[in-house]
Parts: sequence; structure tokens; C-alpha cells
Amino acid sequence: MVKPKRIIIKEEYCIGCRLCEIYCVTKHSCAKEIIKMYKEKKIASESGICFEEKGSISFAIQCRHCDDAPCLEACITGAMFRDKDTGRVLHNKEKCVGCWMCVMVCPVGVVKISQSEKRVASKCDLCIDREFPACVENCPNEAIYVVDYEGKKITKE
Amino acid sequence: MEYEQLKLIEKSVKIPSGCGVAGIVNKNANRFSGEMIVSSICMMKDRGNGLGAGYAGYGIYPEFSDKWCLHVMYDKTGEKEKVEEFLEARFNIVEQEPIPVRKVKSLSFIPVLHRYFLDIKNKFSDNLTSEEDFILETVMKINRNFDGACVFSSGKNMGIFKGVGHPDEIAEFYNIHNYKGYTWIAHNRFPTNTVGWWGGAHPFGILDWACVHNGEISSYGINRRYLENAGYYCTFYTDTEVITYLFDLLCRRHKLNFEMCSYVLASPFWEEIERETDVKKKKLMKFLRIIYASAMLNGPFAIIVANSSVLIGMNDRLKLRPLVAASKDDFVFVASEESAIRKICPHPERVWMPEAGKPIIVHLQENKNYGEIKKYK
Amino acid sequence: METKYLIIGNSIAGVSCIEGIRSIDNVGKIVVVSKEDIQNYSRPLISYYLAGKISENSMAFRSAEFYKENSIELILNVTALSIDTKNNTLITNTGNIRFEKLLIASGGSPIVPNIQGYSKDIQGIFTFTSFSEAKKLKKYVEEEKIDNAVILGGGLIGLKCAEGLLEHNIKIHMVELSDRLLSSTLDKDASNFIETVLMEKGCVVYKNDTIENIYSENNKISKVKLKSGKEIETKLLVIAVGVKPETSFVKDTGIQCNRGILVDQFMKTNISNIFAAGDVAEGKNLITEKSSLIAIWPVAARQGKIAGINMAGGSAVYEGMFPMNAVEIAGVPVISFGITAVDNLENYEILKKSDGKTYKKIVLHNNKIVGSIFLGKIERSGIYAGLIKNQINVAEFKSFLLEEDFGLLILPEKYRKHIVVGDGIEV
Amino acid sequence: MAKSKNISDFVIERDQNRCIKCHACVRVCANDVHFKDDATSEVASDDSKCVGCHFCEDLCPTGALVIRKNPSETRENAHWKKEYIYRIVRQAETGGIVLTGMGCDRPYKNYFDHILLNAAQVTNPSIDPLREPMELKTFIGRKIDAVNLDDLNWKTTSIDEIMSGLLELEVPIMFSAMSFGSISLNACKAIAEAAKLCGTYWNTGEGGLHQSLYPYADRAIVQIASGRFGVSSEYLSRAAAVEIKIGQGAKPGIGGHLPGEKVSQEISLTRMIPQGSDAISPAPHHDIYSIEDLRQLIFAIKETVDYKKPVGVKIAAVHNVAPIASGIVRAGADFITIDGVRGGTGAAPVVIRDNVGIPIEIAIAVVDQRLRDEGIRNQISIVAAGGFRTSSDIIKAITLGADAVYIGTSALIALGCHVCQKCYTGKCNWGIATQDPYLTRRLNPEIGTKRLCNLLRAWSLEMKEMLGGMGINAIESLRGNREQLRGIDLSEIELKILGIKHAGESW
Repeated sequence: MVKPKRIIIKEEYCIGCRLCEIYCVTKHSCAKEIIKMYKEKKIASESGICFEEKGSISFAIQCRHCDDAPCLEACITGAMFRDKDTGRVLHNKEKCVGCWMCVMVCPVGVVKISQSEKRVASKCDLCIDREFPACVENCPNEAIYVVDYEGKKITKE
Repeated sequence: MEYEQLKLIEKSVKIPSGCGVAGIVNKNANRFSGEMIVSSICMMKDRGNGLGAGYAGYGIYPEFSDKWCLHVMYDKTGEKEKVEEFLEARFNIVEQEPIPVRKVKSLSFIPVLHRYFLDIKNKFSDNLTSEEDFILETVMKINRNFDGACVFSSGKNMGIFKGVGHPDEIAEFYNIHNYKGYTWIAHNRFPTNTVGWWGGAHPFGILDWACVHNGEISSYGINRRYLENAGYYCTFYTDTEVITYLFDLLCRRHKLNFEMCSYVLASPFWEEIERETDVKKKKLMKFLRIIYASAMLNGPFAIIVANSSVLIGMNDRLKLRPLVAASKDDFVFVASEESAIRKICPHPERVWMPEAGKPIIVHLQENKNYGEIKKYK
Repeated sequence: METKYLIIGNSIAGVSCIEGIRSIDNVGKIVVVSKEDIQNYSRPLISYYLAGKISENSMAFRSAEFYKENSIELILNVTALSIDTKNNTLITNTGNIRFEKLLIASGGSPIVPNIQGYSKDIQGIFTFTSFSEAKKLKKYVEEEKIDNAVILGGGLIGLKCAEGLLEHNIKIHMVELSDRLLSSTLDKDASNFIETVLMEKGCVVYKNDTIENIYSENNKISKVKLKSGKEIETKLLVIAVGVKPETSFVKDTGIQCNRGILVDQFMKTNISNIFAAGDVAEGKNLITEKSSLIAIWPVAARQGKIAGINMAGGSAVYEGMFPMNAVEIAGVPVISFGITAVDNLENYEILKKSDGKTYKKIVLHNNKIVGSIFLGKIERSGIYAGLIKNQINVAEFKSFLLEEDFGLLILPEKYRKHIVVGDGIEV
Repeated sequence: MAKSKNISDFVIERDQNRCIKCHACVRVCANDVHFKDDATSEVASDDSKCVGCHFCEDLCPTGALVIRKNPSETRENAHWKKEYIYRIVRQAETGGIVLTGMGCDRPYKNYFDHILLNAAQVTNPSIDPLREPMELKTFIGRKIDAVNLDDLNWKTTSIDEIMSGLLELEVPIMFSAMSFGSISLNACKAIAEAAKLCGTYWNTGEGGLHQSLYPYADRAIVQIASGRFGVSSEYLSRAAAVEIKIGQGAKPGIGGHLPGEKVSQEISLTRMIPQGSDAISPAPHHDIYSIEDLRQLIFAIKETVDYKKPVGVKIAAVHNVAPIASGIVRAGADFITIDGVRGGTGAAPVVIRDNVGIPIEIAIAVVDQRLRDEGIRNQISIVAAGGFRTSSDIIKAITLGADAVYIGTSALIALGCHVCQKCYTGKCNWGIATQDPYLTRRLNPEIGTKRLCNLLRAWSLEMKEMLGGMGINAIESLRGNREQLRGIDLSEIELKILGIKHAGESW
């Protein structure tokens, strides 16, 4: 199977600014522009990121696209599936009925309950249509970066 | 392309290029008339603008071969008496006379030209480490402290004849054809940096050394300050001066052989040094370049340097000035243009171009004590 | 008929087994037999179907291409009768099939207790485990315009069926044998929450009670009488007391069974080329360290896959899992793990916290989490599943376990680094 | 004490229709300038606490913030400028020494802006750095004036001894002394890694060498200051070179001062001083009261490092810098570091930083000339430090006679510093001049290293262009080559001191 890219988190460089969340929500919103989206409350989706902070340590974690993903096994509708060409674990909002089995088994706890009208699961799709996920692209301190399957860092240059 | 056609083309196209240099050496030290060098340098008349030319001949004073011969020029304010007084205090003046010259209408501002054949007084010579340093110090004193006077040649059995004018005029003025020498170098000047002043013409000499140079030394500023550190003072307002003094410092004082001298003056690039396979040579190249960093000559140049036992031709590290060499029987010719060589030796046995930074070193068979004799390349 | 791989059962265990086999051998012939008549459907979705939330054609959890791509020969309406283990042959109602490797994934069938007055052909009495039953029930409810129903059994199936019927605004009478709803997964406090929510929706719950006899008129159910003496007029009774592993066709075939078919860590039964997986199999329970029957979807999926890999000559080990449940009842999401209701308290430790709308309970046994309940707020509860699976000692951060913002940051650094920096982790 | 009458230096303008109330600025400001109203999640700021470090402005995802100088003006007065007035107000309220960070910010003439470079034309072609190699390689340490015959015939090993005592720099720029303590460990790591990658050296400053920096010790110049922080024989043997710090450009004559808040556990370990105590290095070395004492210390260190590493001395550029330098050379130092008045500091009294010391341009000129007059210039290297802003400053410094330069402030700026001069508070929002883990994590050393390598690469490319323009293809021919410089609008005496001609004079 195709091996997915991964986001590596260096918690020692996360400065706790939470810009990753802002850009994630913006990218996945219909407004696609920060001010418009936040101002007109058109927050169409929550970010795929869970931000955690305790004292001077903080980090933002999102779906790990695990090789042996427990959520793929627990999903009763086939909404959670592995995308053939990119190897990522993706979630099909239409098929999901909101049974929360994926929320139950995700060891990283990054599957959220969507706040939009249809209460279904919601998680990071590693910005399927972009070379670099919005969170990675806008982290001011490279606390999160993308690596290919062998673990080699993928950078702009 | 036939040689004759080549000559025609050259005539028609006016290429304003910098100075012209030429040098001839007879390896068996057979002396020959200065006529040869004159016709060779005059071939490159277009390489000069008539504001300077000059010749240096070796072996021209056989009768005073062991005497130090100073050529001194005094302009109007020149304090000739004071200089001579100063010389009498230090030397026994064996012979002194005006340098024999001939009237040449086109020359102007002609200074008083005099030559002295000297023996160092024994009260000085007893506690002297080296005669050369005494002469050097004397020349520096005259040039710096006596207005209007300047020593422009200070070797043994050799002499420099130079002035403001075309090479043929200067040759005629000094009757160069009357002298016989085994090594001659000549220069035709296109001065840009300093106005035509008789002292500023090439060749530049100190002790036995004489140097002609086509090009510009962009590292002049640091070379000059480095030389002052070692007691050489530049008074001729031309960058060529530093080359002569550097050769004296490196070869005579520090006893570097000429190849090492080229590692300092035209240091190989660091990449080249890295690529060098001979460990000792590599370490030496690197060490010389570190120790003598301020002596490196930067900027484009083609130089011909001579002393009583060697003729050297060298280009800068990028060979931004022409220099070509040829040889026939026991003669070796070096010049800015092949035409200057072909003028006096139409069919040389071998013609070649020295690589950037790699010197041509021609040693005379007689063994002279300048540096370790290295096989002629 | 001959095949290399034969799979009995076409639900998640069977499908995962196909994926397991094909990950090693994508050439060997696979035949799947199913007693039902639909190409692929997800059993837990039948309650969403009943509630009208999803239509029939979105019941499938694998598309038709799945069967084509993996070149699966699916034979429907086949009931397994017996297994001739010596000649590796499965005897079914439509003929015999020789196999090299067999997987028994027949799942479970509803338990129907014998109640006085019950008989199979009385109309209006249903069980609720398969899609065909759900279709019949939905049709019956619509046609008969049922307005009240009795559900025997307050377990997961009973509640999910109740929720489905509530959508048809039917008044529900739920009869539960034990002292609380969802007794197998929740404790008293949590099930009280559920009970109050159901009552608000008009559902009546009778605890410590059961049905003593059933009355019917012209062969259609009319009334039931409870042990407590209460009588309820109804035209609909759903029996949801539980499920037992479908091992009828395995009797006297030499395959060892307890309640379910006993399997080792490679999902093998005592007969080397016969495997079992899913609701029918008894695998290792991580918490009790013994083998037990855990009839839940993720267990069936994992067991099926591991069985498939081993059947195809690969080597995969089933490290064991533990009971876990996620369900949303009347808008209240509930997630539970492992042991939640503990009777003797000597070496267990209970951490509990609840405000009006949420309830959180952690059960610890010598500083390791052995069970938990999350009601109302369930986000990030999977982290606790990870802690149970990896048997992490929680002594140092015990005080944070009930915190609102409990997250990875509180976990021991080595484990956190593995999750944050390392690649994925399976539960 | 009545409310402070000090007015704030900056005002923060928040564009309300850009602000999306994401509270990033509230979370990150170490000076608590921004705060939010929990109920309405509105964001406001307290101008008086702002130091103008621009971190929030840079971070704001919608560019809603603009930091502006406080426009409120005192009456126009060429003598009583606003900053002098409010410095007295502050001292009237505190009675203490007013501290500051960074380098002197007074508008004294910057001589680099009054020196013009040469270019070669017609008679002398400029060299194209894209075609021909341009060599910036520089060697720092003690050399000899002339090679002697025994060396040439390899009878002695003096060639190896001399070569081993030299630092080989790929580019004549090194990272100046900034101790672990005044700057964060991440900053040190970024600088050390960059020095290693770019083939140059970094100075540990007087803060000792932290354990995690041992892998970069072979590229470190370790400092021995009057406080002797973290000095041990291992410290010396691990490093590439040793530098005895006598003075610093920003605070000549006084010692180092690391405020207690910045002395964390890691620092107390590295410096071998109690945690939280002010790290004061006394004004004079208490064992160097004369040039002979310095000579003894130099040779004591040389003995420890078995004469295999260059031992240098760092002095501040003061009035008699030339004779001092000459003395230091004769005392056996292998290189001299001269730190000009514009040199930076983590903490120093503002009156000393702004009024004591002379500009580095002049110091280089006079020291180089003095050593040449005494004929000892070629025995040692001169490293200039203090306020180099561009590669042209560096080229001019080398042309005046320096062998190489130290850059400090410009390196910090590459790491993110905005020269807000508040390093002494230890609350550097950019994670550089601070030990607070909440702030130091903001400097990702991998990014820092990349930015520093880019800076060195950019400057060396520019230097090669300038060299090529002058028709020189090796830095050795530029060092001390003052013919290539011309002064502009400089007085006779200034030209004489700098040893350069005025623009318009030809050779």
C-alpha cells in the first residue's frame, strides 16, 4: 500500500501560539480567508488539531494516520477508510452516522465531534489537496513539519 | 596562417594595450649587442604611448665587474654635490662619469645622468653582514633624503638605462647598441597611473635585480606597507617597484628558490593546493601562502625579472596579460608578443606560453650564489 | 465444490479475514458463505435503519468493488449444518464444500427465553439482530401503526431498538432483569442518567422484572404479564435479552468450545486448519488475562484480520482486547471500557466525577486502569483506551485522570513521545 | 511611591476590524502588554509595558497590530531631548543605574559610512566571481615573518607546529562572544552549528561551555574572563582557541553583569556559580594588574593547551588601544580582538555603553599601523568586533587592516532580535536573551542555524563581488591595502588617522 506522509511534532519548539488551529479551521472553512471566516462566524468546521499546554510545554497534535489504524477497524459504516493513492486515513462525512466508535479507540484522542449541523466524527485529513498542510505551513517555529514515510523531512526548498 | 600575413594584420588593427616587455638571455653568458633587444622592444611600439621606455643589460661593465655601479639621475634641483659627498663618506669612488648620451631632439626634461663605480670603504665593510644590505640602505637613503636625486640602478656589472620617450629614442639616447651583455630586458611604457617622469620608467632595479612589468598590481597598497616593514621604501610612485623589492626580499634575504617565490607572488588557488598530491609540496604551498600573505601580487601582470645569473618570466594567477617564450640554440626569448621575438629570431626552435602563475626560469650555466640552482624547466 | 479458503459468515469478521488473506496471498480462491441474503451490510446500523436515519442502500460497509477486486465468491442463503474435520468438508443446506483453510465467523444469534405462551409463529414478536428482522419489524410497525411496544431486555440491543422505535413515536415499555439498564457496560449512576433521559422521551422502564407469560389473540400478540404482576396491552414485543455464539453446527465436530469457540493467539481452534473469529470466538481478554467472549465490532475486525493473515501463511498474533462500547442514546454519547461496575472493592480504586450533564468514572487496579465510563463528554476518551491497552502505570498522574483537559501532556514522557513523535499505535 | 511619571516608549494600534480575537498576542507577550476580557474575549493592551520587540506584530495572523513610537512629544529642545528627560524621571523614581542591552545607539559619526571602496577599470579588469575563484580563506593565530632554511629542508617540525596553532576560516567572519546565560542555549546551539557548517568559529563568551555544546567545541573559541566562569583544563583542551577577555566594547573598564533572574540551573552548572545569584565578573582580572601578569596568564594557558591552540586577548577599543595592542603582541598573544564602542552587550549601564570607548574603524587603523611601524604586524592576527551591519563594513575593516571580524548583534538579528535593547530584563520575546523555558523554545536552533548560514553565505557572496570589483581574487591582497579606500567628507586628521586618501586623490 502507498505509505502516507506524516506530521512530526517537536514539542520543545511549540511556542503555544495556536496559529495552527486558526489556519486549519480557515483552510477547511468555506470562507478560506481568516478575517472573513472569523468575523462572519462562518466557522464551518473545527480544526483537526488538539492543542495541549501545561506550564512551558505545549504542542498541537493531529491524526497520526497510523499504519495499523484502530479507527479503521472500529468504524461500522466504512466512513473511515484508507485512501489508496496517498495512504492517508480519511473520513467520509456523508457515510458517518456518529456512532463514536472511532472516538472510543483513537489512542491519540484526535477524532472530534463536529460542531456543524450533522453531528459526525471530524479529523485531520493532512490537507489532502495541498503539498503542505496548513498547520505546518503556518507554524512560526517549525514545531511541526512533514516527513515522508522513511522519516526524511520534506521542506519547501 | 603564414607569419607574414600575421604581421600585416597586426599593423592594420590598432589595439591599445598596455605596456610591452621583452627579455633575451644567452645561457652560456656569451655577451651580445644591445641592438637585438632594441629592435625586439621597438616591434611593440604600439604597446606604449611614448611616455617611458628603458633597458637593463647584464655583463656590460666587464672592466668594473666587481665594482658596485650606481646610475643616478638629478633633476634641476638635484643636490649632486651633497649626494657625492655622502657617497665619498661611504665608498672609494673608483670611477665616476656622466652616462654617455647622444642628443635626441624629441626627448625633453632630460635629467643629469651620472654613474659611479664604487668599492665599500673597509671601515664599513669589516663589520658588514652583507654588502648588499649596505648598498640597499644607501640607495634607500639617497632616494628618500636627497631631493631631486634618485638612484635608478645599483648592481654589479649591470646597468639600467631608461627615460621618458619611445624605446628607439631612449636606445639612441643611451647608445644601447654600444653595450654588450649576456642578458637584456626592455620595456615600452603606457603609463596610466603616474605621469611620464624619467624615474618612473621601467625597468626598476635594486642591487642586481631589474624588473619590467606590464599590468597593474591591485595589491600594491598592502605589498608596499609589507615591504616598509622590511626596510624597502617605495619612492618611484609606480606599482612595479614592489615586484623588484619583493624578489630581493624573498630570494636574497629569505633565500626562497624561484619556484617557491612563485608560490608566494602568484600563489596557487586553495583548490589547487587541496588537489596537490605531493604531501610536502602541498604543505609548503599552504605554509608559504599563509606566512607571506601580504606579499602576494594580485591583479593582472606579466613580468620579466633578471639578475646576474637568471632570467624569469611570470604571469599573474589568472594570466590576464600576454607572455610568450621561445628558445633557439643557447638563447631564450621572452616577450609580451610573439612578433617581438620573431623580429629578432624568425625561426625559433620552440615557442610556448607559460601557464598562469607558473614562472619560466632560465639559469645561466655559471653558478651564481642566488638561491639554490634548480634545473631549468 | 473446492476452495482454498472457506469463510462462514459475511459480517466484519469475515470481511477483515478476506483483507488479512489478500494482504499475503492475493491469488488463492476464497469462498464466503452467508445465511443471509444481502451482499454486505453493517449489523449495528440496523437501529439507524429502523429509526429511518439511513436508507437500505447505505447499509453496506464495503462496496461491491471490494468483492470484485478481491475476487471473492460470495454464496448467500447458505446455512452451515456440520463440519467433517477429517475430510475438511463443510456440510451445508445446499451442498458440501471442501476447504484447505476454514474460518468460522458465524457470529451470534439472539437468545429467546422460553416464556409461557410464546410460540414462533405468533405475530408481533421479533428479535432484533439481523437486517431481515429489522426490515420485517419496520414494515410491521408502519403497517400496524403500532403506538406502544414492549422490549424485553435493557441491554445495548434493547436500547438501540428502543431508540429506533421512539423515532416512530411509539411508547416504549422496557423490561430489564437486572437492577439497571446496560448492566453489562455501565454502573448504577451512569445507567440512571440513561434511564432519566429515556423517561423524558416517554419510555417506561421496569427493572428486576421479566415477562412471565404472553397472551395472543388470533395468533397475534395482545398482552404480556410481568413477573411483578403488571400487565401491558401491546401488539409488539421485541425480545433483546442477549446474543449467544452460533455454534450449533459445530457440535460434535471435535472443535473445542466453551460459550464460544476457543481460539489461541493465532485465532486457531484446536484443529490446525480451522480458525474462528468475531462474536462466535472466545479470544484473550487483556484485563482478566483469561479468554472471554467480547462480541463487539472492533474485536471481530481485528480477530478476522489476524485469522486471515495466519490462514494465508503469514504470522500475526492477537494480543487480546477488552470490552469497550460507544453508543449515543437520545443524544447522550456514552463510552465505556473494561470493568465498570465493581462489587468487591478491596483492591480496586474508583475515581468518579459528574456534573449535571456529564459523568466520568475510572476504575483502577494496582495503579493500572481496568475500566472507565465517559458519559456526555466523550472526546479524547480513546487516550484511556491506549492506557489500558499498554497497561501504563498511572500512579504519578492519577490526580489528573478526571481533569477536564486531560490529554497526552500529562502522560509519562516516554509514552507521550512515542505517540507525539513516533508513528501510529494500535489498540 | 506615587504613580510613575514615566511615559511609555511605544503605543500599540490594534485594527479592530482585522483582529479576530484569537488571543495569540495575549498568550505570547512576555511583558504582559496584551490582555483579554474573559467574558467578551475582547483584546486590549497596556502601552507602558511595551518594549517594541515586534513579536506580537510579527505573529498576528491577520496583521492587526502596529507598534508605533509614542507620538506624545516634549517641547522641541535640541539639548533636553525626550530620552534624557525621562531617564532622569526614571532615576528620580528608582535611584538606580539605568541598564540597557545591545550597542551604543548615539548618533556618533560611523566612519564606515564615510569610506568608499575602489573598483578596477580599463587598465585592470575586475574579476568575475562567477567565473574565477574568489578566495576568502583566512588564518587566525601566530605566524612567523620569514620561513627559514631548516624548515624548507624539513629538518625541523616548525611548519607543522605553526600550522596546528592556526584557525582556518572559510570566511573571515566569526560569531562574537555571547555567553550561555546572556543568551539562551538554543541561541548558542544555532550559532555553534552554523559556525561548524560554514567553516568558521564561534565564541562561547564568559559563560563557559554547556555540555550539549561539546560536539561544537572543535569550532569554539572559549573565553577566560575576570569571573573565570566555567574555566577548567578540560574546557581549554576541548576548544579550538582560547581568548582572554580583558575588555568589552560596550563597557570598557567595567566587568560583566548577568542579572540573577537569568542564572538558571543549567547556567549555574555551566558557570559553576550558585543558581539565581547575580553573575558579576569583576572589572579587572584580579590576577592581571600589569602586562607581565597577562604574559604569565597567556603562557599558563599555552602550557595547558600544549602550545597547540592560538591564545588571544580581547580588549575594548579605548584611547591607548595601539600601544596596548603592541604590548599584548609582545606578551605572546596569538591574536588580538578589538571591540569597538558600538559593540553589543547583554547588560551594561547606559552611560558607560554610550560614552566610553572609540569606534572600531579608528581602532583597527591605529593598531594596524602601530604594529606595522614596530614591524610585528605579521606575527599575529587582528580580529575586529563591534557593530558590523553589512558586508561592506567588513570589507572596509579588513582593508583597514583587520584579519577577520566578529559579528554579534547582526547574528542575533538574523535569529530574530529586533534590537529593543531590553536583553537585561531576561524577557526576550524572541527566545534569544532569556533563560525562561516558555521563551527559549521560540528559537528553533534548526531554523536559527539555517538563517545564520544564509547570512554568512549572503555576506561572503557580496564580499566576493566587491573584491572582484577591485580586481583582487584573494582576501590576503585586500588586508591592510588602504590604497583601495578613499575617505569622503572626513577631516585631514581623520584621514591621517585612518591612513587613507580623500576621494578624488588618485594613486
